[in-house]
Amino acid sequence: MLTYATRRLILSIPTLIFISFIIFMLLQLAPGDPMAQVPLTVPDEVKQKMREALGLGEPPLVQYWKWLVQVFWIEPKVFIDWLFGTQLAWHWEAPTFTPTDSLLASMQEAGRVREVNGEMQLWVPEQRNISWQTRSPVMDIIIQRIPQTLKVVGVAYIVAILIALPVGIYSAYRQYSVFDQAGTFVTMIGFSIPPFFTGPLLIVIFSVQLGWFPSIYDTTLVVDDWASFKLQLQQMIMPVMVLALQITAQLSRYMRASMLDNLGQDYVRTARAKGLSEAIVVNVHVVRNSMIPVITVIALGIPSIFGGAIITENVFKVNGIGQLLITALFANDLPMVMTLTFIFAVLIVLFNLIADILYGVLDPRIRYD
Amino acid sequence: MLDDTTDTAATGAAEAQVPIARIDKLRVEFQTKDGTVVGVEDISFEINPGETVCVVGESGSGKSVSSLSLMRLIEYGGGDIAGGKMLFDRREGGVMDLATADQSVMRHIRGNEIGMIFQEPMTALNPVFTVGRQLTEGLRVHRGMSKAQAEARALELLREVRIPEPERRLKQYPHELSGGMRQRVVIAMALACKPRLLIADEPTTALDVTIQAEILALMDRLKRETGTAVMFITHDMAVVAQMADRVVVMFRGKKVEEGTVEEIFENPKHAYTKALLAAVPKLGEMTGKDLPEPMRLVGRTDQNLDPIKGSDEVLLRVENLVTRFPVKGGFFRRTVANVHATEDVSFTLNKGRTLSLVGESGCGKSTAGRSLLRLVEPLSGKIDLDGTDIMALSQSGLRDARREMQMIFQDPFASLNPQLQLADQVAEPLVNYGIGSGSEIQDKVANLFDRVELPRSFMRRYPHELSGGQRQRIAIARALALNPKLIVADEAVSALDVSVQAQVVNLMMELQAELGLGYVFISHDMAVVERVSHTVGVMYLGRIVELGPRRAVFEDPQHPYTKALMKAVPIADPRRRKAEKDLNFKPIPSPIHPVGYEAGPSVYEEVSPGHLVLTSDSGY
Amino acid sequence: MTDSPQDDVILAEGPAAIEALKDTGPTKPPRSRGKDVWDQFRKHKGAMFGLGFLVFITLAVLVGPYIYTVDPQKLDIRNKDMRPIYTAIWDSGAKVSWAKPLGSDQLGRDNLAQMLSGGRASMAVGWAAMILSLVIGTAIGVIAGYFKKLDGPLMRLTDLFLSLPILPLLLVAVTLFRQPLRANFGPEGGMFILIVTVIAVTSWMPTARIVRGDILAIKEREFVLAARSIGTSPFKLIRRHLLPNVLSPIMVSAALGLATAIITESALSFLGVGFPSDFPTWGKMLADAVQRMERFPERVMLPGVAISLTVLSVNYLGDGLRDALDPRMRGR
Amino acid sequence: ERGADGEVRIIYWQAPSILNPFLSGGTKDVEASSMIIEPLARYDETGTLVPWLATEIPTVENGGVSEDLTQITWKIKPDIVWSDGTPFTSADVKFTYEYCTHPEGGCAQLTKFEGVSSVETPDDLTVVVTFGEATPVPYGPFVGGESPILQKAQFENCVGAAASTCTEQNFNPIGTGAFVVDEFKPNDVITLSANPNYRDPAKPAFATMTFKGGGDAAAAGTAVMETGEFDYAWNLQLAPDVIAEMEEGGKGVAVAGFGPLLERVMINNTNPDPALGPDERSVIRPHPFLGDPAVYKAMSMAIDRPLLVEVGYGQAGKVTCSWVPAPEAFAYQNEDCGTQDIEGAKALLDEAGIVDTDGDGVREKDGVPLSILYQTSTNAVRQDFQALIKEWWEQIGMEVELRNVDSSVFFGGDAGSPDTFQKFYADVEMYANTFNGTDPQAYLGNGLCDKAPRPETQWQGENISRFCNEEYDTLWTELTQTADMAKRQEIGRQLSQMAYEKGSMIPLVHRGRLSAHSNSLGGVKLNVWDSELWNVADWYRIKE
Ligand SMILES: Nc1ncnc2c1ncn2[C@@H]1O[C@H](COP(=O)(O)OP(=O)(O)OP(=O)(O)O)[C@@H](O)[C@H]1O
Ligand SMILES: Nc1ncnc2c1ncn2[C@@H]1O[C@H](COP(=O)(O)OP(=O)(O)OP(=O)(O)O)[C@@H](O)[C@H]1O
Ligand SMILES: [Mg+2]
Ligand SMILES: [Mg+2]
Ligand code: NI
Repeated sequence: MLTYATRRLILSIPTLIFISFIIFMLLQLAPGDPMAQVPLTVPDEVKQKMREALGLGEPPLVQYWKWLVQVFWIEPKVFIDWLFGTQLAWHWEAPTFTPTDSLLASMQEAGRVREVNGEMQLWVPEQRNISWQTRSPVMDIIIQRIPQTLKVVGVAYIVAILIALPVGIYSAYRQYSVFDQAGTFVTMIGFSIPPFFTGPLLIVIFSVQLGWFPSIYDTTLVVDDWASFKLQLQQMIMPVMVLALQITAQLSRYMRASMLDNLGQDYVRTARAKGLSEAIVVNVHVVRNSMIPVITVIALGIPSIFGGAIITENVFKVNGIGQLLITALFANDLPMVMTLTFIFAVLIVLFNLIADILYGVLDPRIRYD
Repeated sequence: MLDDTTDTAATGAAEAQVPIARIDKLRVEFQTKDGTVVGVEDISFEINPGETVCVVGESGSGKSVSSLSLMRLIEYGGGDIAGGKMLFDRREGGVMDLATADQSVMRHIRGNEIGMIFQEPMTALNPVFTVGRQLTEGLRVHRGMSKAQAEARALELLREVRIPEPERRLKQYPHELSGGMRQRVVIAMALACKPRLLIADEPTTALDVTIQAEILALMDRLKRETGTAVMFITHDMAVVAQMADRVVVMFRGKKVEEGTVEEIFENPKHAYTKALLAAVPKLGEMTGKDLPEPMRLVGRTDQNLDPIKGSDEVLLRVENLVTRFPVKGGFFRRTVANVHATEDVSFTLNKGRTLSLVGESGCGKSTAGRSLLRLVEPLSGKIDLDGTDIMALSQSGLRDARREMQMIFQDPFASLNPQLQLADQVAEPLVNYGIGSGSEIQDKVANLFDRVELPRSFMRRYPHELSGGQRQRIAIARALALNPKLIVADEAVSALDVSVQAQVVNLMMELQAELGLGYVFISHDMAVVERVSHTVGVMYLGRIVELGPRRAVFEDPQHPYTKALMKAVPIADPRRRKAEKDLNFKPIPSPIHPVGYEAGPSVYEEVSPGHLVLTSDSGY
Repeated sequence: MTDSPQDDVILAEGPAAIEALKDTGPTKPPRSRGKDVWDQFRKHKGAMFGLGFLVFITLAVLVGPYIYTVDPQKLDIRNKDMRPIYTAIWDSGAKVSWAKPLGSDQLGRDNLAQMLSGGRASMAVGWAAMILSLVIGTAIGVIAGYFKKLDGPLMRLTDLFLSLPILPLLLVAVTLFRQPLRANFGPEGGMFILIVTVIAVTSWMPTARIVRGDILAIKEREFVLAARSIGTSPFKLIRRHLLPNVLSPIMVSAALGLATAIITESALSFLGVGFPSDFPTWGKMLADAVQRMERFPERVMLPGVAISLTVLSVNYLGDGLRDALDPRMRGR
Repeated sequence: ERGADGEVRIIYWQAPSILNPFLSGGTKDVEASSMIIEPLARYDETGTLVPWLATEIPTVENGGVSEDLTQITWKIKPDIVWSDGTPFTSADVKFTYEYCTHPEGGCAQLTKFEGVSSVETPDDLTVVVTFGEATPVPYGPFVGGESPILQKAQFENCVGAAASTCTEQNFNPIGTGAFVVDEFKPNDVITLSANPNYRDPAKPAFATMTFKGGGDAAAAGTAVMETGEFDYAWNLQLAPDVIAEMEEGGKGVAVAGFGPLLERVMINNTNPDPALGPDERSVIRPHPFLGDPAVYKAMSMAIDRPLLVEVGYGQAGKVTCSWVPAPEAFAYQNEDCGTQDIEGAKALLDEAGIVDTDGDGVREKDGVPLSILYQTSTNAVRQDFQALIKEWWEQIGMEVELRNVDSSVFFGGDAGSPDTFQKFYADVEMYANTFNGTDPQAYLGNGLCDKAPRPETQWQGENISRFCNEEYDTLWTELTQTADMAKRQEIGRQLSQMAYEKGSMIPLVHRGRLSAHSNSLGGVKLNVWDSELWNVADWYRIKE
């Protein structure tokens, strides 16, 4: 199992690099210009200068290589620095600007100045992958956004799982009962109503008409007491509802199908022949087996937590990863788009692998070597 | 019409007074979309303490339905007990009618007072729980044991069913056990709470002869030791002869005959029972005959029972055939080992004759058969079919060569495409090779249907509408379409009911006599092999350990493995029961060897003309 | 089946007893598989509703514009912001007119006409994208499942496409191909092809995976080996033996694919990267109307409900198909 | 009293991504940062220049501007401190100049410092800006929200190529404004609090501010006017009926202000025929028929501008025919603009002999049908305009094909993309443009012949319509040399008129800026000449 996992992991590296290359070339081909948001009052020469300052003039392959180095080499170092306070992501470099005397003095004091062959060098942090929109490291922004996404989409996912599994189990156990039919109907509705329809609808009803929940998600809210917790709940309810409806729909269908498959199996009869109660037969023997495919479906759905909720995030102004991607896209912030799509790709590949491994863990019949 | 419980059980009849279970006019119905289907129409019989009652009958006759009804599990399968009584003598509390019992009461009876063993050992166990857990579950529910107590008892049970290394087994998952071991676990599970009645629904059908023999011996011993009454369901008459005290014969939902085992075998009354017994090939029937001859079926008068001579012309010569499957592993998915599926196999087959390959599951029979057609690529060796060197052919040459040799597969349900009409399936080889125009093909297909005795009205039907035997005939028709010289029949009759099996076997022999076909007949059923073969090869671990004329091999087995195999075959004669002590099997060693392992050549000693016995190491 | 009269003959003892051993053939007249499937399908109420609604909506968008011949793009600024005729029931002062049965938008375009032509676009995109993605998915799935050597690369390719972001892809496609496509198919036709292709290209992966899995399983069935042994060529093997047997998962993915394609197109329109402005689709109508949701709820509800109902019926259809195509459910 | 009114909540539907206007130039970023860092002087809501960190506006009269118009001397108010408590000095001003003009910095506000030859600091409170040549309007550097002063101490190591590595500085600039940044989440939200060192001890009235970004204009409008979640929403580009409906929510009101923003249709003066190939397309003059005065005049006459205003902008739009619609004094007045005259347009075309010769309903000029491609960026109002105008033009016998391009592509200057507004691979295109401050000189320069985008300039240049008129060029040169205000206004009006009458563009709507504030927010003075948030220090909560 371990070799299997490592082998898959290592094999996925070239795949990922290839994917990143394709995405990069795709984005290169894409039209659009990060300067599109700069007002027309700024003349073209100035925009050209700004582009050059962003490194846009360089050949694509050079840009790609820089991106690779920044993401795979410098960012991990920055991360380690942040963890342990080391200075791995720093290096000596001839100054790119003329430091003022006071600055020089303070740097000298910190031991950040040296002389090599008569040339002055400074101890400075390495160039990280910088977002064109914000001029700040892409990773920092992404890390800042992840909690928002996780909170809303993650809660929606958990809520959905908690609802979907019992519904699926019961619908399958009582196939074609009223509960099953109703469940099918509701899940179908959940499947069918797009979030860009439900979202605004909910806002009009609950925010505008009833005034119960805020229409705009407050990402600065800090939950530290009961009141703020209530606020957090209020602002989360609508986006969570919209998202959970869809996920529930999907998962409960899977669970039901998987349960139906297993209920007809011979071992169920064996369990009954042992005189076990129905509750144990269904909830232990059948559910345990039925969960195997469903767990992998759940695992495969996790990458979409990070990107799939774009429209819902947009509608409710939950400024999470999805919203980040779409604004970056419209602003042509290539480093951001590139890094985000690449992260999604990593997640997809990774969770594919995790799903496979989970399958092996849950199902003793499957052993990878 | 039946006699009552007079002199029933020859063994352990001392305490046989009150029947432990009495089924009275049981009727079970299923509601399906085509209306009500009757699973069991009218069944009455009883089981006395310490007695083994065998229920026999063809597939679909209602054997499983009656046993499931007794457990009241039939409701979960959509069935409904529409009438009749099932009186059960509870340990305490006297006799009660299970047909009307509450499910909560049933829950107490199931597993506790009635144990059940199911047919399919793999699917009957929950794949995700350990053996130990599944064994202890019932104990903890019914006996209120603690975990440790239950485990101790489970261990004891595993010992009782003679599983090697029982401690280790408890922690293993079902798939880690072999089929035989799994079936023992199922038996241990059924016996866990010391039930008074044990229902065994075809407990050995899916197993190899050797393992079957062991399991049967085991059940017999357990019954004798604990005095449990057994209701044993099977369609295998030989097993009945080995196990039963009394026999109930079922036919299409009804009981047609009941009696002691000797009565049934020696003096069957009902026509169906007679026909059934006639259709069962019995090992030893051919003793003294050199050539195979078709079976005599009751009620058929038009049969040609002449022995099949075949010719002396060599059709197929196989020399030193080796086929291995790579086992990938390690970090780089390199081949780390090989499954030595067939190892240095050589034989010759003459035109119009049958060569049988027998042996236990996994010994490489199918691989050998497939290698002949190069459906799996052999590693080395020589295959010469009527002058064509099969091994040397290119893919297109191979395609042409396959006109000369065809294959029939084991599973009649899997070997036909469910989506195609039968006529199209039979016509497919003709179309593939561009033989004949559209109407010629139609004629030819119609003729083939006649040949295999299927009505032409079946031509436009789909496989699912046919019974197993009919499907197998379609497969035969398809194989015959190209007029091949050689047919490889891989367990072609193993999945069929005895009665149907007899017909298909006869059909194949008939065709052989008429068309001069050569068969490579692969089977693990020694009785059938005895009936059809000219030559027999016994395989063990990829090698042929004994090869020779059928008579020589069957009447004078030389290799120890052949001897053991012969002993394990149950004989359809209640007076020739086997004793447990005769049985002595070693588990088959693994055919997997690391890369680089070089298997030695097969060296044979010719004990009599054409009768070769392996003298080099076979692993046995 | 046990009650046929000949049983009694058999049970009565007689010389014809061997007949008892003869296996019983089918007694019912031959039925085609299609009829069986249809019978089972008919029992699924949801699926029947789905089919009915789908037929209705398809007919409406296909034939509707010939019956209701108002030009959806016709501006009629004097009659802007009309309410649907039914609002008159509770609001006698509402601005309604029989000339505009479902009212008009802020530029006086007829809502009914827009619904019809928008539906036409949405359905066309849905069908075309679904078929295209199905073809790609099935082809890749079959090839990956059948040819062991191609399995790895093709599955990595699937990973790649799974990680492709649809929006940039669409923008790239628009830049690269709009000019030539526009020259050949006109501005709307060109955009249609682009959107359909992009949706298809980003949605075939689940189909491919399912088909591959099924092919891998079916490949192990004996009839495939049998087909090989009677000299069937690989191509024919795929066409005659493998494809028909993966038809049911394909049909189900088709139904789901249609639903996703319709939603994806609407979402793209909602995000403003879909069709040109003068080419209404349900998604765009919905996006445009969201701002005026309170005053003119019908403008949101009409396309919203149309999308939802269509997708709902397609999903139900898929559900029914799954049941009907599953032989176990058919009670065989 | 400072901090007495608690929290104020602002929503911008475009989220600020950086708080350093020199690195972005985006309006959202400029305005967000204007609460933190400030210029020496800025425009008030009437467009008048008012001193901010300076003591007075330097003019020739008060001696602040030299007679030869090459030097301007700013006096800084004494005792101004940065929010970190250090004094604000002229060195910071000079540093700002150096920061922006560094060749590798990619400063977005470079034009502000155009023509500046040096910035001197004779003492801590005096800044002398010297221009290379006479500059009649020397109020570019350090004036308005685009050109605030950065703290030297903070940005010292962020000059040139290092500019983008200074994330901390760009996100939390130290300023002199009413608020200081507590936390900046790029593209999301900014939390601010009152600057403890703000020069007016009584201001700002609010202790904290939440500045939310993102979403769409409709949601922002709803949040202020309907649900009351926010106090101020910026730039609500929404249809008038939508705004009206939101106001019915009763929680807030919309306010409009008019700057020089003009929605117009640009007329391509070159031939955009695709057959010409990428390097000749939209380069070779003339256009087959759009150069004909009869044609572009008829097109202009066919447009019902009041209806456009009503449909698209309501109170945030006005009918105009001037290329420079504001300030008032620069605007060319033309009464005809307000009335649609389809018949007149038809007559004009008939007269010019441009008639439908082949009976397909489309007029031909010299055999070339009046068939045009009309492009614009993707935007709901623009699409409505396109539909309406298409209709009118078709009524006068033209054939119109519409196209809309995603705005990030349309306005992005990617030389490789055929869809940018600069390439203008279409016959007419519609967008809006404006200028900063109150002086249109640079903006009027967009009509100069040599500013036309061409392959040689990598398709860069502001003269989108490729208008080329010698007379115009001479007149503009004259403008650059005129210091007298009345004279400048006169020339400006003439240039505007020329652009209109000689077929550079068809003005559609003078667009205002529409923002909304809640009923309880006092002190809002919508300023279109500078940042909308120019006077946040004066905002307060209205007590019921
Ligand atoms: N769940 C069910 N629904 C409908 N009919 C059923 C069902 N189970 C069994 N039957 C019918 O009941 C009859 C008896 O079936 P049963 O399983 O008892 O046969 P069997 O004798 O055990 O056969 P086999 O040897 O194949 O196990 C058959 O005709 C079968 O079609
Ligand atoms: N495709 C394959 N890949 C790897 N190993 C295989 C393959 N096919 C068969 N084997 C292995 O080769 C050995 C011989 O298998 P084979 O199917 O020939 O046995 P058999 O005698 O036909 O058994 P059975 O009676 O169960 O059909 C077994 O150990 C089996 O696991
Ligand atoms: Mg059975
Ligand atoms: Mg086999
Ligand atoms: Ni009797």
